[in-house]
Amino acid sequence: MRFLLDAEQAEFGRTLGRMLAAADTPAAVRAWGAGDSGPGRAAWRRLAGAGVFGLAVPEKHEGAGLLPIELVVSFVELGRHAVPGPLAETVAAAVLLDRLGDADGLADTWLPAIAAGDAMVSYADLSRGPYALDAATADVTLLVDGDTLRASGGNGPVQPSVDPVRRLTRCAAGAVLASGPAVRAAAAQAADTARLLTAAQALGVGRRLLDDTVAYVKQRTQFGVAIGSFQAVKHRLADVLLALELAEPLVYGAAVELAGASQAGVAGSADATGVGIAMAKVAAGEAAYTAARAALQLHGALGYTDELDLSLWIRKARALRGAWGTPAECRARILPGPASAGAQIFHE
Amino acid sequence: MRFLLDAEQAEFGRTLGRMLAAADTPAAVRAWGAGDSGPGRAAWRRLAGAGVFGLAVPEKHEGAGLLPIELVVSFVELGRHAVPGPLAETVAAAVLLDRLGDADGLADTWLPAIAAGDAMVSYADLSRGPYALDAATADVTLLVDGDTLRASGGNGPVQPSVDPVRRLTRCAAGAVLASGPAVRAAAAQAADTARLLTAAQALGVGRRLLDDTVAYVKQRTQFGVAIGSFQAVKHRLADVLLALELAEPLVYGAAVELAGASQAGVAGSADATGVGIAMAKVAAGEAAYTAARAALQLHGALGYTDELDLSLWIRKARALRGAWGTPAECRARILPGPASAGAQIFHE
Amino acid sequence: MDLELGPEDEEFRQETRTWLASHVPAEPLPSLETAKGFAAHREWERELYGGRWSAVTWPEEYGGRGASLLRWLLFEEEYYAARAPGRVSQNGISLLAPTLFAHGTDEQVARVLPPMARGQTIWAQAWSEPGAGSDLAALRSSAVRTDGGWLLRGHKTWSSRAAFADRAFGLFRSHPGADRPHHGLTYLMFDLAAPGVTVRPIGRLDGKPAFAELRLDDVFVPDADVIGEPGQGWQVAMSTAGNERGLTLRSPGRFTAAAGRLAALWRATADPADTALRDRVADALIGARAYQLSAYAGVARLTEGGTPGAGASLTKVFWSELDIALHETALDLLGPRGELADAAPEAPDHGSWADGWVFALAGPVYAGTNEIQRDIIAERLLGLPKGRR
Amino acid sequence: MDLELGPEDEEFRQETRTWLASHVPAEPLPSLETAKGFAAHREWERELYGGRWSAVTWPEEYGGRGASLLRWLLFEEEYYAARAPGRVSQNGISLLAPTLFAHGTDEQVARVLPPMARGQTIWAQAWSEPGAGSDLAALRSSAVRTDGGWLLRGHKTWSSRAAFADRAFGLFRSHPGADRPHHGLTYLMFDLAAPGVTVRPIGRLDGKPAFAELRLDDVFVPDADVIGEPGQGWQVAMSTAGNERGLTLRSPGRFTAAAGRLAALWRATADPADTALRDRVADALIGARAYQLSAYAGVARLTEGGTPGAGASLTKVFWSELDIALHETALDLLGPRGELADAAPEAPDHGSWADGWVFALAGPVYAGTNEIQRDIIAERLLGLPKGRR
Repeated sequence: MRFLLDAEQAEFGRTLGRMLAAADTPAAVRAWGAGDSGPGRAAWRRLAGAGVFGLAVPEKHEGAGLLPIELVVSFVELGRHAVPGPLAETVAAAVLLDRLGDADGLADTWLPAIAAGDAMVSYADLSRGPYALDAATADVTLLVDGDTLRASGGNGPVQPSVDPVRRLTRCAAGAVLASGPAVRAAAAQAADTARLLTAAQALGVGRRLLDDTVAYVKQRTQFGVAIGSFQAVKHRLADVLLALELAEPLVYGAAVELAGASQAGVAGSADATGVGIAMAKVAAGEAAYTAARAALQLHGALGYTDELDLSLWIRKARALRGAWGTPAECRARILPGPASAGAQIFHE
Repeated sequence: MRFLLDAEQAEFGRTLGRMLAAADTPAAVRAWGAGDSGPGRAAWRRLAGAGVFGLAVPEKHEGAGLLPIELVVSFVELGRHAVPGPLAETVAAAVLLDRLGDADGLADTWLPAIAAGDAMVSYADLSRGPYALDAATADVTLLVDGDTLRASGGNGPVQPSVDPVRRLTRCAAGAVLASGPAVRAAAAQAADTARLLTAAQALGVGRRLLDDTVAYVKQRTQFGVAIGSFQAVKHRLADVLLALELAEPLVYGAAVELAGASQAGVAGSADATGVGIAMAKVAAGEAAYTAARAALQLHGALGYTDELDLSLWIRKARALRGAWGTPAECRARILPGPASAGAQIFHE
Repeated sequence: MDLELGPEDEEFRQETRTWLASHVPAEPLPSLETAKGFAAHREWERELYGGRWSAVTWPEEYGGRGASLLRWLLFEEEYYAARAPGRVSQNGISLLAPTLFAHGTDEQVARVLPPMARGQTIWAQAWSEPGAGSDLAALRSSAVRTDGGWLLRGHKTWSSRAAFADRAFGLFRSHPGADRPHHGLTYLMFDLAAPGVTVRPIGRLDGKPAFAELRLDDVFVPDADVIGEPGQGWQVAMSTAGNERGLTLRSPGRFTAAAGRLAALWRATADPADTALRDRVADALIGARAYQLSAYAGVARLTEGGTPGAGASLTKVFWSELDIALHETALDLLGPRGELADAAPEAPDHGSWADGWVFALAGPVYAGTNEIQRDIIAERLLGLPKGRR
Repeated sequence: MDLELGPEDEEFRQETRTWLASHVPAEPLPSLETAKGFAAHREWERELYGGRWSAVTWPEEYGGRGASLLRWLLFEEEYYAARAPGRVSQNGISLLAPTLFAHGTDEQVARVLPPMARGQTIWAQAWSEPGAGSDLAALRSSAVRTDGGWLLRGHKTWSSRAAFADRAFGLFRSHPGADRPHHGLTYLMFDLAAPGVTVRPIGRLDGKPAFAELRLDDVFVPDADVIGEPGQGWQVAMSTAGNERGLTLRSPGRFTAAAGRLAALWRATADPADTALRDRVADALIGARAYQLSAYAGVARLTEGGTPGAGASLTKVFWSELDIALHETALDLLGPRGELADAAPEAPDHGSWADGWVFALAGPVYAGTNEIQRDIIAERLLGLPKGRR
């Protein structure tokens, strides 16, 4: 056992981070929220060039194979740099299409395009809520409703999220693309993947909020000293670090489990993998929101302004906490009920 | 409206406090826990002399009438001084017997004795749990089981509580003293009264823990300064004060409501009164436990020792939090369920 | 000790309720942090004034009813329970007016208060500066003596309501040589349309211009608009700060109304088995009731000659954290629709939960951060030694 | 990056499990904080030693197995999952032994470790003094030079296990004129039965004598029992303190086992509709799993040459607060029986939840209070400026 990123994986994350730091993602986020997806699209293509979307696509469809650990590494950076767009949704759609197989030509059509960064896919599981993310901007919107997969038949008005870069839309039901129990099973795997990647994004968001807040409290002075020297400030930030440091291994642990389950193609381990992902989502989602609350409070009024880029991450932390599984839903996945055996997580 | 203690009520509390401060209640507590109820009995008689138990007994039975506000004033002091014995239980029994009326001579027998301090009554509502408090020490133990009131038919072995002064016992069912729906109704009122007085006791316990901890952190030095000058210590104690200050009006508010309901004899307001009492119990119980955790932490290892009298209050805070209504039970009383109308607490 | 309203107080409550029932707009007004909403709220202030409800505690001659503090609490309970609009005149009525009653001249009181009561003059506060937030003694904007008045220079920020308001009040350094940093300040009122004032609106977390930055470039203020003695501004302001943190900034009525609405939302939408959410809703009810009862007790103490003192710090910490918890609970109750911003067409309850959540998030920051308040609680109420923090 | 055990590690785990399954007493031993329980636990240490399980990471020559840190984690997981007894030798094995391996002479290692491994010598720690808790640099108990050794004088307190243990180790002021308060200390081992030692047991919250006060009146310690250089005790101790806060004090295995038992309790007793309790049980599972995975990562880093550093402070805060939350949840799950002390005949699960709750309450205090740990996290991991605290 070696539960640490390989040198290559770690370097991949650093490379992405440097690339995104140079890409002025805050400007892309603000443009996206205002309805101009151009700069966001440009970032998206650079990410595809770096191989990010190929990590969700099997080799026979011109991807690198489904590589959950590398996806998590990427999504932590996507969160850290607040990249806009239906990121987890596009990967989830790739998982869904791959699992459904090529019968209808869907996978042949879309998977290579996803890997190449040419297809931005909005994807919603209507059992989870009525809204699709960025459907008005995406190249295609896929909707799962029970055991039916459809294309969107048209987008309603944009319903802005508390994170204004997340442009939610209700979609009309369009053409049926596939149906049957395989759709339901594939959608469950897609949702688990989206949940894990949302957790990873949240982790990156939390890290960024902590870094920026630490930098701020070192230089902001009140009463003649840096506010970072006040014990109340120190302890609050220590608690944020603690939450992030303990969420991180859960996120990577779930990625390792998902990688194992994907390689083995084992359906039997899906339950345990789903539990691990649910744990990661609770911990990362709450850690990011804790970081956001601390960032807001310790920046004072400055942290409450839309003008400061910090707000991009504060708002995102709230939205990601609920996306693809609220804390309550995830806890229910961990302990489905005393009557059910559920997964025993530890020896009982 | 004048939601403040009258001068007389406030003075009554101060007088009791002075009396108990002089009575070395910690020694009585330790003796009681070791099975020697002598010093506790002596304190009990002094309390009766000061009129405390008469506050639970109607005038026709040689009491002062049921006076919930004055009872709450007393029980805050009983908590502050950690007085041992089945205090809330004796008052609850008085309420029960009074409500049942004199048909069987029970009220005639026991109420004057309770008022005079000659009867220490253990009382358990078996729907709430199997144990009676201090049954082995009490002069009589009353047990309600549904709509039947019985005397104890014998005590099992003492089951020490986490608060060792609370000597719990399982009792055998003895002679039936009364039965029928009136028993159930009277028991509900008795339980509400016991819950309110337990909240009042918890409030007193919390106040004492805060006072003692504030005094300690002012004189204990580490790193060359009083530890009370550290911001982490200050903020923790500020939070304790906050919890207590906001619990207090809930406790007195519920007493005022209970006094109104008692005087009016209105059954219709029982629901609203019960909700107010449940709110008081949650807030006071949690505030006292918060105070206990802070006291323990800020006293360091000293706070963790049985030797320091502080432990008497730390342990009591935990036990009172659950007694006569856990936080979960009380919250369920406040919001019984969406289907039920429940009591509307504020305009909805 | 009782909780019974006397017949006259009960009558006052009924009169309030009746008036509100027939006057509160059926549809909520647009957000008061927008130009359109600001105008609509100003109009509403005029309507309140018409019923003599805009400042019930003021003497009748200034547009009030001479209501007791208890009646003010009752008014606030009824007001928010009726879902009446937010108060765009809040800064003036709860911060500036008490200062004027305490320190203003007769002329100032007579000139400033009636248009404030009518919603004709809306006031903004101008306390903070980029380098002076929690540490108000570090203020640097200056008031320089000139013929018949003062010239203001400098840079104020986080000025609530200033994006659309008419006038502002704040502290300026008038005697730079004073011996201590919080000496030598002067409390002034000035016109936001005066020559030399540049107002730049600042968006809050959801983008609405809830506050503004003020650049002041030799803005003339006549002596008549100095409150109290020049150089004594700190002492004058402290009485306002006390009010700000106390009851009048966020009355219990706001929270009893919000908790009631939360309970209704829970009854309407929650899974009855979800005790985790039930417990949080119950805690919001408990918190609101505790604050309400605590205010009744506080009013009784004040009526008998007590002072709010550092107790106002307790209150401020309490309601600001209650407000966040209450709104977070609502968003969690709403499920997927809880993510919608108040501007979303499908936002539940006209977006009031989303808007309330954003509003609540600022609570622990403004009017003295909760960190400072906890220091005050520990030092003044518990007597702990002052540390370096 | 993986979570797969290699075949040899898996074999080690299986061997551990098999041995424990046939050796762990069917009935829990009496509490190790009582005289009877202490003796029973000492006996159990001897049995562990018989299987070479008492100190698996030590070299074979001292009774260990030369196990890797990963195997130690696996051993701990199996050990607590099997509900094996608490470790009465913990102080010696996790605090003193690492210090000896780092700073002891060959003679000391050879003399001290084998009887420690056998449970023959049980060690107590003697750090704190009445005036020196968090502030260890304020130690005043002295070691005065004498022929062939040192004479200890002073007063130690909160000495864990000292009520029944054989020997103790601690810091003493040997060079009172040193330039800084944490200079001039010496790290010594001494016999609790030596002339001049008075042991007064102190009851913890539930009355059990979990620690003791030591009065030292010219207690002779030979030079052979000084660890490291005289006067360098602080540096020697800091390596031990690092260990204390790190993994070895409270391994993840304790918490994965406790969380598993909590989940079982919930499945057996909880109302399925009670999501409030479910969420708390789920959070205990999440916390235990997070600590487990974090330890796997930490072990991989250490194996590749990293150091625990201030990360040990994060760990200490985390598990100590997890432990309390986990046990509070259990007590709440148990309803009325949750109030029973572990000594009550009807206490559920042999009183282990009540005992565990009392034990957990001390967690945020010992081994460096959590307040101090949070200061360390902020200053060393986040680089925030040192304040006066």
